[in-house]
Amino acid sequence: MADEPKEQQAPPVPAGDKPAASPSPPSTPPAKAAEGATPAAPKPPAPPKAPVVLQTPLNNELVARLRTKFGTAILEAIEDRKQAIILVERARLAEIALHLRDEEKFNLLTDLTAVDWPKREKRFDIVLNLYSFPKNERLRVKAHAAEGEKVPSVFGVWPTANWLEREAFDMFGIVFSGHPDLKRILLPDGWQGYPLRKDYDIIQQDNAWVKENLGIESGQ
Amino acid sequence: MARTTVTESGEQQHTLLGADELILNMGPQHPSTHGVLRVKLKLDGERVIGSECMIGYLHRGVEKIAENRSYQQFAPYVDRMDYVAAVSNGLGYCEAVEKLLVVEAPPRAKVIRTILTELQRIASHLLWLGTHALDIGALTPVFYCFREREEILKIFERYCGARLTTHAFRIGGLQYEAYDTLEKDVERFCKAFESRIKEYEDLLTQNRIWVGRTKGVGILTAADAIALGATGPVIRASGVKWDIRKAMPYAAYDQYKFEIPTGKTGDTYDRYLVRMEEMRQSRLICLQAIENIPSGPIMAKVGKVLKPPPGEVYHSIEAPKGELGYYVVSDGTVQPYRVRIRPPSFVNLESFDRMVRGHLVADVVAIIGTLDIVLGEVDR
Amino acid sequence: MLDKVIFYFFAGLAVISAVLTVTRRNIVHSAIFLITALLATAGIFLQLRAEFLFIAQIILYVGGIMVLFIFVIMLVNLDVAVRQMQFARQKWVALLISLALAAQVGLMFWSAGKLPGQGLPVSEAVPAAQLPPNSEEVARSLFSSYLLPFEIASVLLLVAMIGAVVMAKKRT
Amino acid sequence: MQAVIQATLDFLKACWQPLLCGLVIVAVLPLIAGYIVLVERKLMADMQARLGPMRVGPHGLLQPIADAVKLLIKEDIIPQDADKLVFWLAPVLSVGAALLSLAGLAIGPAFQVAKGINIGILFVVGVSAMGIYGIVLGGWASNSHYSLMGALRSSAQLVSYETAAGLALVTGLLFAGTLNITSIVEAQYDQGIWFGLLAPVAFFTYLVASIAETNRAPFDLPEAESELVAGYMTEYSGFRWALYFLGEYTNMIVVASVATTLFLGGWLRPFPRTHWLDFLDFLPALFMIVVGAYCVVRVPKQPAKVQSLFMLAVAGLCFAVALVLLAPVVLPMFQRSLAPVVKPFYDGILGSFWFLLKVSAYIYFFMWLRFTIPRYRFDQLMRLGWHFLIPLSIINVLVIGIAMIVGSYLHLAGGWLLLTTIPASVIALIVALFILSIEQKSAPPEQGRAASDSYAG
Repeated sequence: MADEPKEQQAPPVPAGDKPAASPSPPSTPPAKAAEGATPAAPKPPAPPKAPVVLQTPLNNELVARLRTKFGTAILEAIEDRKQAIILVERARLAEIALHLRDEEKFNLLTDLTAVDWPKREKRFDIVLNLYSFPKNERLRVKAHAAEGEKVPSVFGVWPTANWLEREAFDMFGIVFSGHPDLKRILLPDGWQGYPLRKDYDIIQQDNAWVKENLGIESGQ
Repeated sequence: MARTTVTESGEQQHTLLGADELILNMGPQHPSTHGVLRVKLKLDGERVIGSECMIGYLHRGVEKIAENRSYQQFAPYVDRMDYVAAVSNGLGYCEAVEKLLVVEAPPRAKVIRTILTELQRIASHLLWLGTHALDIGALTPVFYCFREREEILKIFERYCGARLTTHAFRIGGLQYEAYDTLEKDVERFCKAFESRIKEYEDLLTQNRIWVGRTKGVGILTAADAIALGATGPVIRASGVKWDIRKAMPYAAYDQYKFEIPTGKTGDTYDRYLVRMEEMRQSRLICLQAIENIPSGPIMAKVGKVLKPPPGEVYHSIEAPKGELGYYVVSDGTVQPYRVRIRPPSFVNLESFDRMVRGHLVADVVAIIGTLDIVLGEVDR
Repeated sequence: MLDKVIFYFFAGLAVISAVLTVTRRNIVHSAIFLITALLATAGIFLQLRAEFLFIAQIILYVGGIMVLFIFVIMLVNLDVAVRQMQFARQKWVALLISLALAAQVGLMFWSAGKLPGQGLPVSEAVPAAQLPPNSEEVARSLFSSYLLPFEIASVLLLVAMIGAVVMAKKRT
Repeated sequence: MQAVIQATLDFLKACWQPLLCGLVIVAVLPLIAGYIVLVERKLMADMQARLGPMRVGPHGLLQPIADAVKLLIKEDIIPQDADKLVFWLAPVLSVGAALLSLAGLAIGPAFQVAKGINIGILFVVGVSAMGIYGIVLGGWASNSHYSLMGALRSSAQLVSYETAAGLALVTGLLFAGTLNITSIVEAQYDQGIWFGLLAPVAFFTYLVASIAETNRAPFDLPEAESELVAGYMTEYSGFRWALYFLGEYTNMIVVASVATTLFLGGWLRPFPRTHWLDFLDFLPALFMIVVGAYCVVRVPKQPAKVQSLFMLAVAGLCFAVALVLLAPVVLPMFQRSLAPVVKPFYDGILGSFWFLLKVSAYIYFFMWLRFTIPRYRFDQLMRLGWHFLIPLSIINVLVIGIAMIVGSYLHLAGGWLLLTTIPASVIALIVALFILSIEQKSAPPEQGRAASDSYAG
């Protein structure tokens, strides 16, 4: 699946040094990636090309256009396994999204989700997977958000973000400002905590429930 | 009919006949909400003026489970999402992890995957057709559809021993070699299926009542469909000619010729026609694929313990319901750091409110049916 | 003897249901008792060997009009209707009218008692088999001696129907 | 006291026959209805490439009894907020009206509970229409949205289609000139042709309207299980639910019987006065013989001895019945003097055979439709009723009336009346279709438009 048939070679990353020194995948240096790959193949000699460069800086026309338009709001642009990823400033997410939809024709918001990196300063990655019908290519837009920071909703750009943002709120507790009806979607309204956070303990939740509802100590 | 318009004839009539809008709760236990979907309908008489889907009754926290299992261990779980198209789910997951590992399945595995996935698409569409027709009141097609679906499930059973939650594929290829008569079975099914599909069309396509019940019902324009993120047959029926199998080919789809059926108005009838045509096209793909299954290994060289290099990948396939995407993040350990599943049913269900407004209660049922949702996937 | 039993059964049923119709607060119950009253009246018609009237009563009133009544009742928000005052301000008028009616009925009974045969113009009972077929008789008299009233009535109904259509059309 | 007993005895003496008939009907009908359900399930299974009930008794033959027992011993649930009195009353009304209307029907010249009532067919139609109260009140009393919507749909539907059905009956009655059921059939004998053939459009209208009146597919909206769960009977269970079911199937029998009587010649065989068709009199016996022979053929193929014996017993029974059926037809051939003696049997046996055959065919048609086509939507149903069926039946009454007058001027009778009534029917159909097409043209385009006021029709 050749998602983004883009010109590969690019000069070193011009702008945006890594925002946080944490094990965030986009910020992982290529060397580290190679380290990670080697233990995967100890027994079979399968992946022979030892230093596979999986993440490379991305610097195509799209990124260039975005940089001229938004300047420092585009924090980083890389390519991971040939998939384009750009990291944008959280506060300007909606604005950039609108631009991407109207000017760059990324008219389909395929998916909106989040990833939790609790050790990082800004623990959440908001991940938008975009697709462009005219160009037939995908783009992943990311933004970092710390706990309690509000993320501008892209509901106004893609109405489909309605449920997707609600799900992100449900699972991560990320608040989207400007969302019309931000409430839990999959979990019951009275649910405690946000299950997909890394520090969310299933057992603990279960014990608490048993204690509250059955009045006994859970045996787990 | 009672309505809240205040007429000149006075307040008296207003308070008496101006029955307020009725809140009708459909589901989670209702014969035609296809599982445990709950819809709160705001009605004026029998006309829907608003709706709200309440989902999550089947939520199992699949994404959380993924973070506590190894890559291979998680594979059977994805079968339980869209349980009427388990093979497609497995294909998407396996390919996503393969991409993350930067390996590729051998050609033979790819072709067999394609055959099984297309059969699964037919099976899924058959189930949709049967239940959809049943919702609209046609009692008979559902049994015909199950008859054919049974044939497909038998092929799955012979291939991997399971019928519903098959776990047919493995990361890196296949575990089982195709059994001896697979080609023959598939061919026999495809040959018979052509006349069978005509049988369904005889029952429905030209039927005045069927046309009356589906034409002009639940219209979703192309612009709306894109804005609401609809994918799969739903968006194709709205006139967007887009199929991931063509746009970004995976498995062995680039080797086969097939058409992407599209509709014009995006109503329920168009979605019906699109899915019917898709079944025909799937049949053609199967026939092309069994003609030439390359020989060779069925498993790429992947280790017993999978430790993908850190990084992330988004891979999506054209599942029977629409775009099924897997966004997998690896931190270099044996367990995925995060698996996000982009469920087609969930996103397609978002269009429900747009489609249902202004229609009658009877149409609600037709629209739920035409969206072809599986609650296991909506709720995950 | 049997005739009398049947008559008093139906008559009693009709009266009791009629009373219950106006006293029940639940409007659907009222409707049910009204239906019962109509059916009891139909029964009396049948006993008088007026089968056509009997079935006309059932088909038109019970099968048609009352179904529409109930249909409308169900569309009405019942809770509102129950809470409303049902006998509003017309108590005295109603009392006056019913007293007048009672006086009239009493007068009739009183004066009828003086007439031969207690005033009831009943000739000798004819065996059922010898009676002319009732529906044919009704048809004959309707379409011969009472043709004009019959036609006037149909024109009236037609006007009502057209009026209803016009009113319904206006709203949309 | 003495007088009361005397009066009661007199009453019983005068009316023992209808009372007995009524008792038999009430006692036997649930069983018949149960077996109609079984037949329906078997037919449905056959059309849907499966077997249907097979477990209870041979080929599921005892299934209805098992179902009945199950329903009788089920817990009787009354919703807390239901109107208890009405909730109790409703199913009884439904089944009561249906059973009562059977009283007016004549299965053969000899079998009629209320003999010779001169409002015959009106009685049947009027009383069976009262069954609607069971549905409406039951739906209202359940205090559930689904039930209420089912009830509303039902009453709107019944009122609409009753009109069309009534007008269709009027057309038939124009030929008969009487309301008495026996006389209607006799009129068809005199004409030598069924009224259904003389007025095909009226028959068609009645057919459609009767499906709607009995709430059968494709007009089964009041109980559309995919939309309203079970419509008016959503909250009913156990025996009360069974009563509804019984009422519904009895109603099917009633409308089928009315159609048979008025349009399909009642207990007359096809073309009753065409003598070269006399061999049709052997048909009932022949039918039984064929069934018996089939059973005998199947005997060796039975897997168990018990089943073989059962089949043989069935075959024997069939032959015995065939003999009984044959007797009234064959005996007069040898002994002319016996003819008046066997006449009642002849009429009774052959008459009820033909009558039941026609009723079964009618019900079979209902079932066939149900398995084949989807369900109408409410506004479509109303449009079909008000914009097509009612204009059609009104025009049909008019033109058939004219055709009859013309026929009487030309001294046409019997089959010759077809010369005037068939063109008349065609005219009625064309005009109605024309009205429908005008209506559709003037209606605003369907797309995106909310279906307007569905109950207003």
